[in-house]
Amino acid sequence: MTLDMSVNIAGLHLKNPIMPASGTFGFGEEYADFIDLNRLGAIVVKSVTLAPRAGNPPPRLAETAAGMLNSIAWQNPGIEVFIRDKLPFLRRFDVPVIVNVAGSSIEEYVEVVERLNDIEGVAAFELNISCPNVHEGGVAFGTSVKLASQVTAAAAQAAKLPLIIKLSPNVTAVEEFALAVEAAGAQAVSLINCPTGMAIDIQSRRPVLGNIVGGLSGPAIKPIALYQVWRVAQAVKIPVIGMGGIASATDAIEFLLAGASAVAVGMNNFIDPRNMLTIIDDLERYLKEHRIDAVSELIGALRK
Amino acid sequence: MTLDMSVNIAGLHLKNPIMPASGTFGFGEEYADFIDLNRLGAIVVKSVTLAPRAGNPPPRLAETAAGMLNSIAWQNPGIEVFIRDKLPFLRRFDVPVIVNVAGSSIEEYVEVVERLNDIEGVAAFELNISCPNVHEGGVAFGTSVKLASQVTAAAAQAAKLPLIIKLSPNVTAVEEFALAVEAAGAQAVSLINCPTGMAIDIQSRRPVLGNIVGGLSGPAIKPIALYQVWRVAQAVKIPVIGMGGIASATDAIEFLLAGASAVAVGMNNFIDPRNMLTIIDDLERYLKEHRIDAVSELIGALRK
Amino acid sequence: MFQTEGTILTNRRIKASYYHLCLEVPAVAGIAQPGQFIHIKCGDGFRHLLRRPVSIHGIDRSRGCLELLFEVKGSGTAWLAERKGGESLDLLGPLGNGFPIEPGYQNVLLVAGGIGIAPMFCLARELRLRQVEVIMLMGAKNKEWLLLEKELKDLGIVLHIATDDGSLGHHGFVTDILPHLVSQNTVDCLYACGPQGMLAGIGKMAPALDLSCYVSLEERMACGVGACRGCVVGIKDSAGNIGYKNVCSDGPVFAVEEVVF
Amino acid sequence: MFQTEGTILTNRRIKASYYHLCLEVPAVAGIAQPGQFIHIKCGDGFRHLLRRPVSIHGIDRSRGCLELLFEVKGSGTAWLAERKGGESLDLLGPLGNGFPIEPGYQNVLLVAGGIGIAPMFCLARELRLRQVEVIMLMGAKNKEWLLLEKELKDLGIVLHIATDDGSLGHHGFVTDILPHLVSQNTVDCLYACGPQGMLAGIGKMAPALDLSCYVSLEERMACGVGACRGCVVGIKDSAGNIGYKNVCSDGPVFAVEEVVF
Ligand SMILES: Cc1cc2nc3c(=O)[nH]c(=O)nc-3n(C[C@H](O)[C@H](O)[C@H](O)COP(=O)(O)OP(=O)(O)OC[C@H]3O[C@@H](n4cnc5c(N)ncnc54)[C@H](O)[C@@H]3O)c2cc1C
Ligand SMILES: Cc1cc2nc3c(=O)[nH]c(=O)nc-3n(C[C@H](O)[C@H](O)[C@H](O)COP(=O)(O)OP(=O)(O)OC[C@H]3O[C@@H](n4cnc5c(N)ncnc54)[C@H](O)[C@@H]3O)c2cc1C
Ligand SMILES: Cc1cc2nc3c(=O)[nH]c(=O)nc-3n(C[C@H](O)[C@H](O)[C@H](O)COP(=O)(O)O)c2cc1C
Ligand SMILES: Cc1cc2nc3c(=O)[nH]c(=O)nc-3n(C[C@H](O)[C@H](O)[C@H](O)COP(=O)(O)O)c2cc1C
Ligand code: FES
Ligand code: FES
Repeated sequence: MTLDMSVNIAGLHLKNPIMPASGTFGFGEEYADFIDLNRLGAIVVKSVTLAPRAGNPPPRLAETAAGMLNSIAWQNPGIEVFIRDKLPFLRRFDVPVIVNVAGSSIEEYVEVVERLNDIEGVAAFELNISCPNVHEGGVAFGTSVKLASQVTAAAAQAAKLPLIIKLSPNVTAVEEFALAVEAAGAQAVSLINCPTGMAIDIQSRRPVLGNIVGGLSGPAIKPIALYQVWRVAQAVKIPVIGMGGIASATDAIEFLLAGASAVAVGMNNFIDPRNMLTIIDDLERYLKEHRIDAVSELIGALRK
Repeated sequence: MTLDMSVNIAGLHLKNPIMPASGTFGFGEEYADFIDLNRLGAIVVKSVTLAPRAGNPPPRLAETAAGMLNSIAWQNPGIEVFIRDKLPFLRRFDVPVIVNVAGSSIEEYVEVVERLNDIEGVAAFELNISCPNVHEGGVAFGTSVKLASQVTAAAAQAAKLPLIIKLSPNVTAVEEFALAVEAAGAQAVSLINCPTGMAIDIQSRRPVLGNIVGGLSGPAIKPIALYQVWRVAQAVKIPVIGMGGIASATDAIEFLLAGASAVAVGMNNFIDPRNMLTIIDDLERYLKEHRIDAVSELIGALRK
Repeated sequence: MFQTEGTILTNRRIKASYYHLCLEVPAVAGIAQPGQFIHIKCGDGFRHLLRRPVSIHGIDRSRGCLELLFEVKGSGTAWLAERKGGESLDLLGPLGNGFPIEPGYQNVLLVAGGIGIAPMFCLARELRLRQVEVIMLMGAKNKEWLLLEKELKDLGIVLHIATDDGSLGHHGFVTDILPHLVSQNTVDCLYACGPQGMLAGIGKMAPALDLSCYVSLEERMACGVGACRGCVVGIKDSAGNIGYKNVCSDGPVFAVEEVVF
Repeated sequence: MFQTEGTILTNRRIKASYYHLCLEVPAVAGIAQPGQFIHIKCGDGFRHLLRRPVSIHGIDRSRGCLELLFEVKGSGTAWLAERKGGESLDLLGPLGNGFPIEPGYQNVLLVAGGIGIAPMFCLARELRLRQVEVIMLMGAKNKEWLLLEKELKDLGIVLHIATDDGSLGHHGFVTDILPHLVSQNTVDCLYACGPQGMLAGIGKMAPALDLSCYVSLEERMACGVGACRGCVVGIKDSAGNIGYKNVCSDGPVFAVEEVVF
């Protein structure tokens, strides 16, 4: 029996369904000493904007129970430096590179997409409309169905490559957003980005984060993420990339069963850089033990 | 220096700001062997409905990272049995009893409130409009601003006792709900109820919970809860009761600083029945160490 | 019911993944009854956050000790298996209701599947103290997973065995031979503890057996004291109405005819 | 940079809440430089989820060992303090950039506050190996919290001490006596590690001191490898533009004039 670990997302062929979540794997090079990047299903880079962005003031991190808060926002060197300094390294690998695109206006998203369209080594776009850490733009796009479909429609028109929309969990009915961006031309959705959270230092009586609020990630949010993925996967026809607290093959399989076609590992990369490879190995083992030929058979295979 | 641990919520005088969260302390009697109920600021009972309710099918519990999912819903013996069999025990204590009221229609909420209005031993109402586990009624009230204000207005008109509205965290802008129920006559708000979540058993490939989805509680959700309390406390003028993952005096103080006038301990009662008393003791110690005369000075005292 | 700390006297692996733990906890031991359980905090409260329920396997009132017999199933019981003598355990107990024993009983049949032997052995000792004749029907995966055969015989108990693989006793389930055992012996009452499937089997054959049957159930628990309604089992009352009862506080022992399996 | 397991050889409390840990980890020890750090997984990944950064305090290339000197601050370092010889640690390292040492340096001044001595001692040893003259200015709460005085003297290092309570040396902060020390001695370069306030003080007086100053910074870290941008510090470039750099991968050592305190 040969095991088929590949999945297909909006026309992208991934050799397996495991990839890093944007912002937790830098531009890939930071982890190249620790793991063979060629083994990954895809590489998703940190959000890139048109101009360089400084991000939020420090402190930017707080540890929480089974999770962490971050208020990094979109610190990145801007699209030109990304193309010049970051992308060449990634081209060395035989792994599709998904560029996470962020912006404060529809025009900015479109400009970044247009600039990247014909750049060799870019396989797809993931539009981050859901960053909890950016006040102008980011949050508004992710929490208004109307803005979410507008930015999607504009980006879909501009994009020559598959377009994934990354949804915010900080909404009442996430499937409404999924349906809206699907209708507006998204070829896949990814979720969840970080639920918004906060921590306070009771000695200084100040917020721990320089930005006061931040995004929660890690095992703590897994049940919420799994639920939202399940809800969205039932609503839309386009593929779903699931993420939120994944730290083991068990977690990854839960997301696949709930309807995700691929999954992303986020903050757990920080804890165990080898974790994605362990997940791939353990996922193969699970499929063998359960006599399943192709990982795609797990997708949405939740029994009632 | 005498320490003033008391707080005032909508006219209710609490000897200290610590109480159990509804549904995690039964009707009080379940924990009377373990702690002196007289030491609590208030006792909040499990949701009570007009008629008895069976609740959701088992399994109803799943453990998650630093938290748990429950899909218990409103299992309770109904208002008449509550009054006859449960309340007399609670009357023995010198602690205000807050009755958590649930219902599937505005009429049901109003009927329960009216039935309890003149019953000795009831100090206030907490309207649960936010249970993630009940499909008819519960969720809709908590996720529609219009329904939330309607049920609040109707209950406020009926209620002769202070009315607290318990808000759902599963919304885009929780402060909109807080403002709406404030305008409709709520005298306080409490939050958060459980964010919705899910767990899957990858061996059977079925949901772990009989109800498929459930509510997440415990330390995992604390950053989300703290953020929402902070957001609501800035928006409304009525007092806020904060809850979500509180397990220590540190946690409790974070909520007070964020603007809560009192706090509730939920699932942590299961792990450590004595936890609320430890929190009260440690809170006193913190106040002494920081030379603060009255716990009320902490409320909303977050520095920027 | 207490929340208290017990001191571990001994904790050792018996065989397979079964452990035997002896705990000094006088307040609880003083009032514990066979069929009750304790609710143990396993770890620092971050991993395996919820307490783990474990049946009382032995009660030594004079020494103020409880015995536990447990199987390592996941991270909580693995943590428990690593504890050493001298360490203390935070526990709630004794919780739940014990096995009801009518004064008139002279012959009873106990059925234990797998780790279900933990509370059944406690009950067996109690019954023998009261000079009740006991037949024990015990099932396990295979003979390596059988426990306490010698101790049961030493108590003067007639032992019948069934193993899934036939490595000892009947080849098959305890429920295969149960009707025959009941018909061949005078039995006043039957008590059972074991896997869900076994108990459901007994539930099905109970009307035909025509005797009092009590089963000890398991469900995932949070509070353990009846506060959360998380551990419920479907129960039908005498009128046939179906509702839920708490395994922790209404059980874990139920009359088999009440239970909706 | 590696993700690897190191074997603890020894781990003992020195004084106050300071611990010294000796770790066999040849791959990392083989390439480590003073000023770099390792990123340690503390526990099973439920409590103190994030790794904890700890400076390299000693490097023994021939034995493939690293020494750590750490202070118990919270639950992560408390966990580390409980580790015993023979246990292994999951770590990433060596991370960050070491202290830049120009070949021409003949006299340098090291300033260490509190646990800041951990990397400074490593640097001091390296400098002495290279026959550089070293003056060490060391600050602590009080004399009970002073570390390594004898070892430093044995290395032939001139030691100046300041304690907050005056129980030894200067009564006050290291920054009180720093300018005087610099003016009284030939100093090619200054290296400092210690509390934020001390480093900010040095940052303020640096222009007047008129010599190369390097400071080793601390920030809460997640990845430790430059991937998350979580550990940033404000940095001004030569044109005066302010941006952020990663303490983990661009630092932890920075030229003092770059840092926006
Ligand atoms: C009243 C009562 C008495 C018990 N007495 C004993 C005893 O004497 N000896 C003994 O070995 N075990 C006993 N158990 C079972 C024991 O509580 C579980 O094995 C234990 O909680 C598993 O915890 P874990 O962290 O090791 O496993 P987990 O990692 O939590 O789970 C491992 C597997 O066991 C299942 N499981 C976990 N808890 C339960 C539960 N409460 N009921 C059913 N399935 C569960 C899980 O779904 C999972 O498949 C008893 C349970 C109850 C309710
Ligand atoms: C590059 C680098 C090198 C370090 N080298 C050493 C060393 O050699 N020896 C040593 O004892 N310590 C060192 N530290 C500090 C050490 O990492 C922290 O003390 C440790 O992470 C605290 O973890 P904890 O779980 O014990 O405390 P926690 O419970 O996490 O925190 C306790 C207190 O310390 C603060 N704190 C935690 N982490 C940091 C941090 N990274 N920076 C500043 N404040 C923090 C918290 O805000 C809190 O007030 C270093 C830090 C960095 C960034
Ligand atoms: C430090 C950090 C930085 C992040 N930066 C980004 C980002 O730049 N763009 C983005 O779309 N998501 C970003 N995220 C969100 C993650 O991609 C992911 O959606 C989220 O963390 C949930 O997954 P996890 O729980 O596995 O971390 C970031 C998350 C973390 C922890
Ligand atoms: C087992 C369980 C049952 C609950 N039942 C109710 C309920 O009946 N009514 C209600 O308003 N909230 C109910 N809740 C929600 C809690 O009151 C509380 O809002 C939530 O659990 C967050 O607090 P925690 O994280 O401290 O548990 C329940 C929570 C749990 C864990
Ligand atoms: S475990 Fe809470 S009611 Fe049984
Ligand atoms: S800790 Fe992640 S960039 Fe420094």
